[in-house]
Amino acid sequence: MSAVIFFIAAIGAIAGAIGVIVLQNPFYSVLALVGHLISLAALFLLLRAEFVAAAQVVVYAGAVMVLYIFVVSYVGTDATPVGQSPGRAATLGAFACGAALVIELFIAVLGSGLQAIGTDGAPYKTGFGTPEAIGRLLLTRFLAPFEIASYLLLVAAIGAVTLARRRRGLDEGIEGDPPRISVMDLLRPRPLGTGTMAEAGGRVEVGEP
Amino acid sequence: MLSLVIWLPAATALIGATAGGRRVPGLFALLGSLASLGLVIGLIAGFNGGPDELHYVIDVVWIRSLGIHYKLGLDGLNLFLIALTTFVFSLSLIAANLREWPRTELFYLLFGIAQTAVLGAFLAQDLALFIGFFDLMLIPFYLLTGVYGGPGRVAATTKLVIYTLVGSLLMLAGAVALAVLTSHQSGQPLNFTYTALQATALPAGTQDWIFLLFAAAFLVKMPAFPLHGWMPDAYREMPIEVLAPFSGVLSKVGAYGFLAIVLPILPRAGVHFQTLLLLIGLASILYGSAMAFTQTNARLIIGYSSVAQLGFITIGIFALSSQSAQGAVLQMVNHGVVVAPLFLIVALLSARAGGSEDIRDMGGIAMRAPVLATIFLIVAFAALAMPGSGNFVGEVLILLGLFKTKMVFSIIAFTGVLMASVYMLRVFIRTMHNRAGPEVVSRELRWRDALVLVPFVGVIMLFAIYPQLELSRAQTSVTSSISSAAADAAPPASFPVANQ
Amino acid sequence: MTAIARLHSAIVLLASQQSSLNHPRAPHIDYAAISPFEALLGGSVIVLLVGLLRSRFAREQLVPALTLLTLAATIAVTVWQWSDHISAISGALSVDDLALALTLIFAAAGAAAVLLSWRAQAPRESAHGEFHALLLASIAGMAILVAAQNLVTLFIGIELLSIPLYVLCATEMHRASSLESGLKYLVIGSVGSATLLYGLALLYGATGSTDFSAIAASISAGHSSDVLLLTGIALVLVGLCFKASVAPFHQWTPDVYEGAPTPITAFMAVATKAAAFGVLLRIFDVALIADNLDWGPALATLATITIIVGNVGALGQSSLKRMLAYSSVAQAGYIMGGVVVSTQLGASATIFYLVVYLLMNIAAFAVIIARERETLHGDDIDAVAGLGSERPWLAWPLTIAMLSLAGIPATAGFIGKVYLIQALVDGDYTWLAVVIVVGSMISLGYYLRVIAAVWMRDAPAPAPRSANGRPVLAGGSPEADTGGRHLEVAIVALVFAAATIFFGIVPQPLFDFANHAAASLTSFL
Amino acid sequence: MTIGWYLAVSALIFAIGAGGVLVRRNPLVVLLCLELMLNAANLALIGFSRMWGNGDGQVFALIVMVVAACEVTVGLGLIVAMHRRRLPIDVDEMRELQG
Amino acid sequence: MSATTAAWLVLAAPLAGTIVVGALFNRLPGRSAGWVGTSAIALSFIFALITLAKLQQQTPAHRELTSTLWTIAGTVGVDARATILVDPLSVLMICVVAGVSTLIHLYSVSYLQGDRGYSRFFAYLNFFVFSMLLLVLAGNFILLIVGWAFVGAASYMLISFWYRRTTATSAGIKAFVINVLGDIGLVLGTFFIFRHTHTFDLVASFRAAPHVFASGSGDVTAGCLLLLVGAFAKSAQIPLHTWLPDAMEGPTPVSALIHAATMVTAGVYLIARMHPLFQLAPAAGDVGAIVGALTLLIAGTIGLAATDLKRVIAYSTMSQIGYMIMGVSVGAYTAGLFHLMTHAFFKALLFMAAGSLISAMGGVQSLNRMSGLRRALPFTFAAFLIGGLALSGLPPFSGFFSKDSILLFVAGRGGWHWALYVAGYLGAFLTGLYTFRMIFRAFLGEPCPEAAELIDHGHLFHPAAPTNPANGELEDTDVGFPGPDHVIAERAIPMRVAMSLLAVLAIAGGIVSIPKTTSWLDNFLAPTFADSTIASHTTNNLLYLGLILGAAISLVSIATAYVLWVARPALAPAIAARLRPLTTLFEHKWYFDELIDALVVRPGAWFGRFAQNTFERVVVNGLLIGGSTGLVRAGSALVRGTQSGLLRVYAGLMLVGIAGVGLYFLLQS
Repeated sequence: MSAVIFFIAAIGAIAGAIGVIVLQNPFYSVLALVGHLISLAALFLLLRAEFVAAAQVVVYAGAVMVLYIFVVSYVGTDATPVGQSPGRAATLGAFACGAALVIELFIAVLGSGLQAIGTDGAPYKTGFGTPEAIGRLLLTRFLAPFEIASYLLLVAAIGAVTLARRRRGLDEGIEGDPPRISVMDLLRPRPLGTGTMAEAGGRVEVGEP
Repeated sequence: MLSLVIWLPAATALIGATAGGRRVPGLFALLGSLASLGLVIGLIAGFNGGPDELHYVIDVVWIRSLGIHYKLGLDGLNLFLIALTTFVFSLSLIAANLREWPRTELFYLLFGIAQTAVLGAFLAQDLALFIGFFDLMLIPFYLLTGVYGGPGRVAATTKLVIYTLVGSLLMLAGAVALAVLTSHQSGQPLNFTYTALQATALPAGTQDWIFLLFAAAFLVKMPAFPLHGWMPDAYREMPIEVLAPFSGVLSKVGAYGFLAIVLPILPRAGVHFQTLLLLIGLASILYGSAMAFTQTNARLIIGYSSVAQLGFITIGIFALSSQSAQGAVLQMVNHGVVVAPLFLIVALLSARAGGSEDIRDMGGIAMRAPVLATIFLIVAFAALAMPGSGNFVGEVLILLGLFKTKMVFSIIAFTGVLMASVYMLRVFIRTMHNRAGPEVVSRELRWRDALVLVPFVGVIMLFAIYPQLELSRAQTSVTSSISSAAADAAPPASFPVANQ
Repeated sequence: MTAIARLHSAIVLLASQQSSLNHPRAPHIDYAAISPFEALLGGSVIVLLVGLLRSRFAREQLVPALTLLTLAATIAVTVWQWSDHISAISGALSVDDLALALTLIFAAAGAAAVLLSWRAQAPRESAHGEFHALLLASIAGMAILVAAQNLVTLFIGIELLSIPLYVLCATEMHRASSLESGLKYLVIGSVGSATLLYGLALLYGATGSTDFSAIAASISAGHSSDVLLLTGIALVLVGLCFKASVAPFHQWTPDVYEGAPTPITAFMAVATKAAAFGVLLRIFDVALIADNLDWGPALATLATITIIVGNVGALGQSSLKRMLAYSSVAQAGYIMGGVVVSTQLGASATIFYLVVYLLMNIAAFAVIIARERETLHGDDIDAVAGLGSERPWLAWPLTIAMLSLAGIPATAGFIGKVYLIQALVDGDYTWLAVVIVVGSMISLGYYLRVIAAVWMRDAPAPAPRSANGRPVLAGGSPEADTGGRHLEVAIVALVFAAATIFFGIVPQPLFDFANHAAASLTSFL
Repeated sequence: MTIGWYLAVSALIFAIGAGGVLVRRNPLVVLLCLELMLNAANLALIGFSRMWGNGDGQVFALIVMVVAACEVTVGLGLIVAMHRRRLPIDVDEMRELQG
Repeated sequence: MSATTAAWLVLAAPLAGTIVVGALFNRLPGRSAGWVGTSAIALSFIFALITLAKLQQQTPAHRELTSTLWTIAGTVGVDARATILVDPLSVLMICVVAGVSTLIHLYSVSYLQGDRGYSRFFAYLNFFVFSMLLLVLAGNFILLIVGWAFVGAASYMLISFWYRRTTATSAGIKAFVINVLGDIGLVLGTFFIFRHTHTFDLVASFRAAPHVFASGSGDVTAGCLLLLVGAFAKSAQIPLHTWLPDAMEGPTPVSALIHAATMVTAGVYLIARMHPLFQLAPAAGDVGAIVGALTLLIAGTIGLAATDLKRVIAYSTMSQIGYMIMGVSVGAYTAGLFHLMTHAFFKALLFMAAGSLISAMGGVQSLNRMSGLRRALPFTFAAFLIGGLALSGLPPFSGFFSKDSILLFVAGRGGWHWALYVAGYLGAFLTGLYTFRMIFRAFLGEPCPEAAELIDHGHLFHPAAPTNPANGELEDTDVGFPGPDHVIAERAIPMRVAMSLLAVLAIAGGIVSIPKTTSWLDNFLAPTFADSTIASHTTNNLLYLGLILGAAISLVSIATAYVLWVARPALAPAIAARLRPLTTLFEHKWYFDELIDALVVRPGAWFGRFAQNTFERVVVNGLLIGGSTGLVRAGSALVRGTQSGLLRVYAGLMLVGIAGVGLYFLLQS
């Protein structure tokens, strides 16, 4: 049973990952990532990490990705020439590197002398991976990282604001309010020649004759 | 006492520089140099060439963690070298004071630092300290050349410094390795003083590669045959007043290093590489002489001639016999005393030949300048080691010692003497005699120039008549410094130390 | 903004109190021990808040002043904590002399950076408060990083170090190059930290623990040459080498250093490197020490590559910042030597050199900043041409810094190099010592070039200006319009150059400092 | 399923992410690829955590999520800033700094 | 004062003269410089006589005094001290040297009158004499070498005295370099001897020599041969003679000094001085003898062909020195020195006469331009004739006895020495021939224009534009001489005095040892050569044969010369034409210059050019510097090339790095 779920989830995760890098439309890439994250969450569940899985879905698939969508739409609307098919050499090189990495990691993981890897893991103790277990760890052994993490969030927020804040005189151009956008009109096919969406649209048309 | 000798020049130069003004810095620097010259003369007078031990030793632990001491000491080896240093620097400073320099205080500050560094290198009794001064002395000359030199100065001075530092960095690695390995072997804590390093003898293999690192530094500094690439450009571009001490004194540091540091500390390697070093010396002699009599730039003729002379000193050191070593030390002093005035004379000549330093543009200068001609002739004769000059005694000692140990080398080396007579007379005749060159205006040298040159001639005369002055004081130190190497050397150069 | 800040601090407090209240096994927190971190974090929040004030004075004078105050406080408490070894917050952080010593370095670098950016462009473009807050946050990240005792803290520390820097690099927003450097740093940096993370994961997997001591124990217990472990080590090594800009993971360095605002470049060059090597010492000489026969040669090889690449790349660069970037790569190679040997001597040499590196680099960058503001040549080498006759008080610091970087006697750089070489020879890595020497030979090629420009060339004609009054040539900075001769910059240059000379002549205190710091590793070495 | 499978998957994802950084020119997508790499690490962590039966890995994973969020935030901020400056949103166009 | 003190003063006087004249070179008015110089040498001569007297007071056994002033270099087994050795040999030499030099100085006082470098000339001249005296008195190898080299240096200065003549300067450097070669030979020879005796002291090493050297052992032979090299270089023996003819570039008194008293005789003295060593190395002696014989023949033949008045005399000197070298090499020390002394007299006389002749000719030296000067310069003619007769060894002139005693001793050695004997008399014939060729061509026949002018108007001929007689280039008159105002030897008192005194000596010099009648010289020198082991079995028959043969040959030769150049002038060219190849050989001086040029000078210059143009450029700058920097530059280009600014490339390289490091670690396991 768990095997089946595993394979479904794993394939989903990998597919999502591949989708992220092959889909030309950044918006689709984001969606692919969301799918990937959700299937990962499933894998986490299989590994008895309920809390993490939950956090994954909520924080990641939820908050972060929304942020993404907004930026994508904000930037994507007036489309800058985004990733045409990368140069053949680049693809090959990338593939080679990735392959090498995968092989090495496989060797590392599978060639390891640890018998534990071959098992389904340590015998299950009740409460393992439950919120209170995690919370206990967070507030005892990992108190410091936890607090630092919270501080890190603050710093990141400051940083983002600092960068994205609109400054007088610095960003030439966009005066007046930015073009209104909604998530939906990203999906609507657009006239050709308007950048990203153009290709996307094109493909959509090709997709449904 | 020795600290005073070392730091006086830099200190006074610094004071002068801060005081500022047009004449003040020069005078201060000169005063400092003269003062330390006076001190050194006092040292010579008070020096008893007694048993080989250091005199006026200062030994303070400088860097505990690295076992580096601030250790100075005076022995028969460096006594006359510091005398030479202070002497040549003082007179060069006089010469410099006769000229206007753009950034006066900078010039004399650097000059003072240079002198301090050289003196320090000679007096240091701690390897790290020596290397410190050895590298440090380069910086002032780098700037002096680069700021005040001729048109191609920047390239030349960069070449000079990189070339030399390449050597000395290798030596640095070698030195640290030497100290660490020594301490490993002896179990003592790290200690860079010569005495400590001499105490334990490293295995032959180790000695060999460390020796090579040191040799690189010293051979470049000298410069010796194939490593003299920096010499022509640097000599061409340096201001003469800087070149005189540079060529007169700095080249000796390398030879001194061989004699005072390498042979006592790495005797086995010294024996192992004896033939190699002798060959390098011979090559320097022949090559330098050949270049000297094909060059037409007066500076370069003298430059290459000093390559040849340093070759003699090298073979003197690596003959590993007491006579040769004595001769080598004597020759270091002589060469310094001879080559500096030669360069200063070249300056006077080019002033009379319309600024050109090419001997083809000179000639017939002796006409209205008999005194200059005479001085030049005396110096030239000394430079070609004419019998009766101190240089002759030096070379005879070198070649005699070499004759004992390696006869063939000695006989080949004699050709160098012959060639020397050719190129020195060539430059003398081409400048002073023959028909006057197109631009030549023959003028007698002024009193102030004489003020610089006459002391040199005086000292040359002194050493011509009484080299024993130096030899007797150096004897014990020199013999002891090569004794360990000479002991290992094949045929043991055994002599009845006659009637001493 | 304020809201977020308040919120988070509140959460932090709450969490800590809870944990201390209703949990019998709540960790005891030695607030005295972690006072340096408290000072930094708290200070940054305060600075941030003050930065929100309306008054110009508050923003432009008070904020930097407060930042300096914070750093002063940090230094003070650090010294206060000096030489007692405490493992704080249930072993997450170890407040020992190594950490404290490095914290001092970070604080000093930070102080210098604050002074250098006092009247710079960057803080004006990004608000002062944020700028300095981020700076402090980064410093805090470094302090935490080098104090980290388990993998989690290590990772969070390194992120807290990096993320503010990503932002700071981009703060000179009028320059496209600044943004570009920021994004490049972010992307490559994230790749680096992802690698590091994966490596940490593998370590955890191989040893089953996140605590350094436990890891060390499990490694020495057995399976020290397990593939999993080794791959983990490899990835961790790569991640940290990236931070230390060790070749072949150095490529971000020149671009980022050139693009970033110069004060930030100075800070990064010194502090990031120090932090990276600090943590390298920690993890390799503590957690992975049992394996050093495996990673020693690898590190040595990387060091060799780094030395060659850095020195060779620096040749013929016309941008001084870029030149110093490459030189910092090379220096990283030298410092690596101290880690390779994995002896206490090596650690001490590493720390010694880090201090020296701080001194000479800050001096050099200060001069560059001064010239950026005085001339129209930006950080081009022309900017310092003829400095010797024009501004001797800037020329000498630059000269000293260059000589020290090149390792000329009577400068601290010389002693540092000697110490490193000694450590290497002592650790039977003599060949690496020779490599260092060869590298220094090559390095003369570009250091001397600067000195030559300073003393042997005349100041070039002022560069042509484009319509908007900004110099056309790259790296040109608009401050030139103010033509300001900023005293504090010159003072920084002079102070640090003087220190370089001082420790070149009287290095013993520095030795004691380094030995002391390294002594906290003895138990493992 | 044995832990090895999970690790294999994570390795695969990690490699895919790395490859993505190489092939994509849109910084937004590059950021996504970074996310992929971090998630791969997360999977590995949780796998190991299960394997050793201690929670460290899971906590670590949580922290990593925070970090990932922060990186994303800053990255997006940068992209927005560039967009405001009308700079091309294309990593291949960022070549002012080189050599 | 003791003998040694006097000897020291002998040295001191000329040195003082040098310094005084040199220091006050521009203060001394008129000819005072000359007088100072002359009196200095005269003083030295007086001291020499005192030394002689003092020495004679010693018993013959103790006529070997040494005195040391200070130690030059006394360290690690080296004993170089300022020691003089006063014994009959050195005393004889100093007397001859100082005496003849005095007269030459006296002559120069007027001869150089009006030359710009007047005082410079006398400073040099004094220095020259000083160095020669030093050489002669030296009691220590090092001091000997010093004097030896000083002589060379002084000769250089004097030969290139008119230093704006390129010919003069090149002649000077030639002389100097060849002399340095001689010095080197001397030094090396010394080394060989020192190697066994461990001392530089002459007396000590002579004492030690028989004990440390086996007779004819390798080292002593090598040492003596090297000493011979030194001797040949100084005494212009083949093949190191080429500098001597060129040395004629110097003013005539210089030639007189070099040839008569000082320089060239040094070699002879050296061999005589080193006779204890040479007796241990017979081979070296033989070499010396053969070279001497060859030299005397070759020089004679060249003398026959030369047309330059002074060069003829120069070659005659060479051949005469050949006699001496041959003599002292075969062991005829006394005879050799005897000939040295007489030769000093008549050769100085000849040169003085030649000088007055040349000045009368306005600097022209070519015999082809001269003729009929007898009536113009009767006194000079007389002097020249006396000199010539003494040179060609006509009894009872001094040359006759000295030359004869050498050959007698040679004959006494027997064996292959007979060849030397024959060569000697052949040389004697040549001598007479070229001497009188010179005399007849210069003095007899129709007066040349210069002579005519002197006879008719009683003042000297002056060329409009003075030219260098050697290469005919226009003189740089800045040098002064040859300027307008010479004095005529006939009328200048100092020159007359000098010449007449020498004439007397040339005639009666032989008195000191006339076979069967006087043997003062032999007795005087006996203490020095007492230890001479080389025996010569001379019989009365040999003696008489020699005397008769000598007289006859000189007469025949003079007669032949008369026939060839006076009675039947057409004959000489005819014979020359008949023996074309031979004459060309003679005219080109046996091609020695060309030979040396090809063997030494060209290779040296080639090596220099090679080092300059090829090696320095290719190896030193190209390989060493260019190579390393090129390598670094290439690396730099590579590194900066990869720094493309493309983020994706960076990431890619980073991944490659990761893969690499990972691979390494995988291999570790």
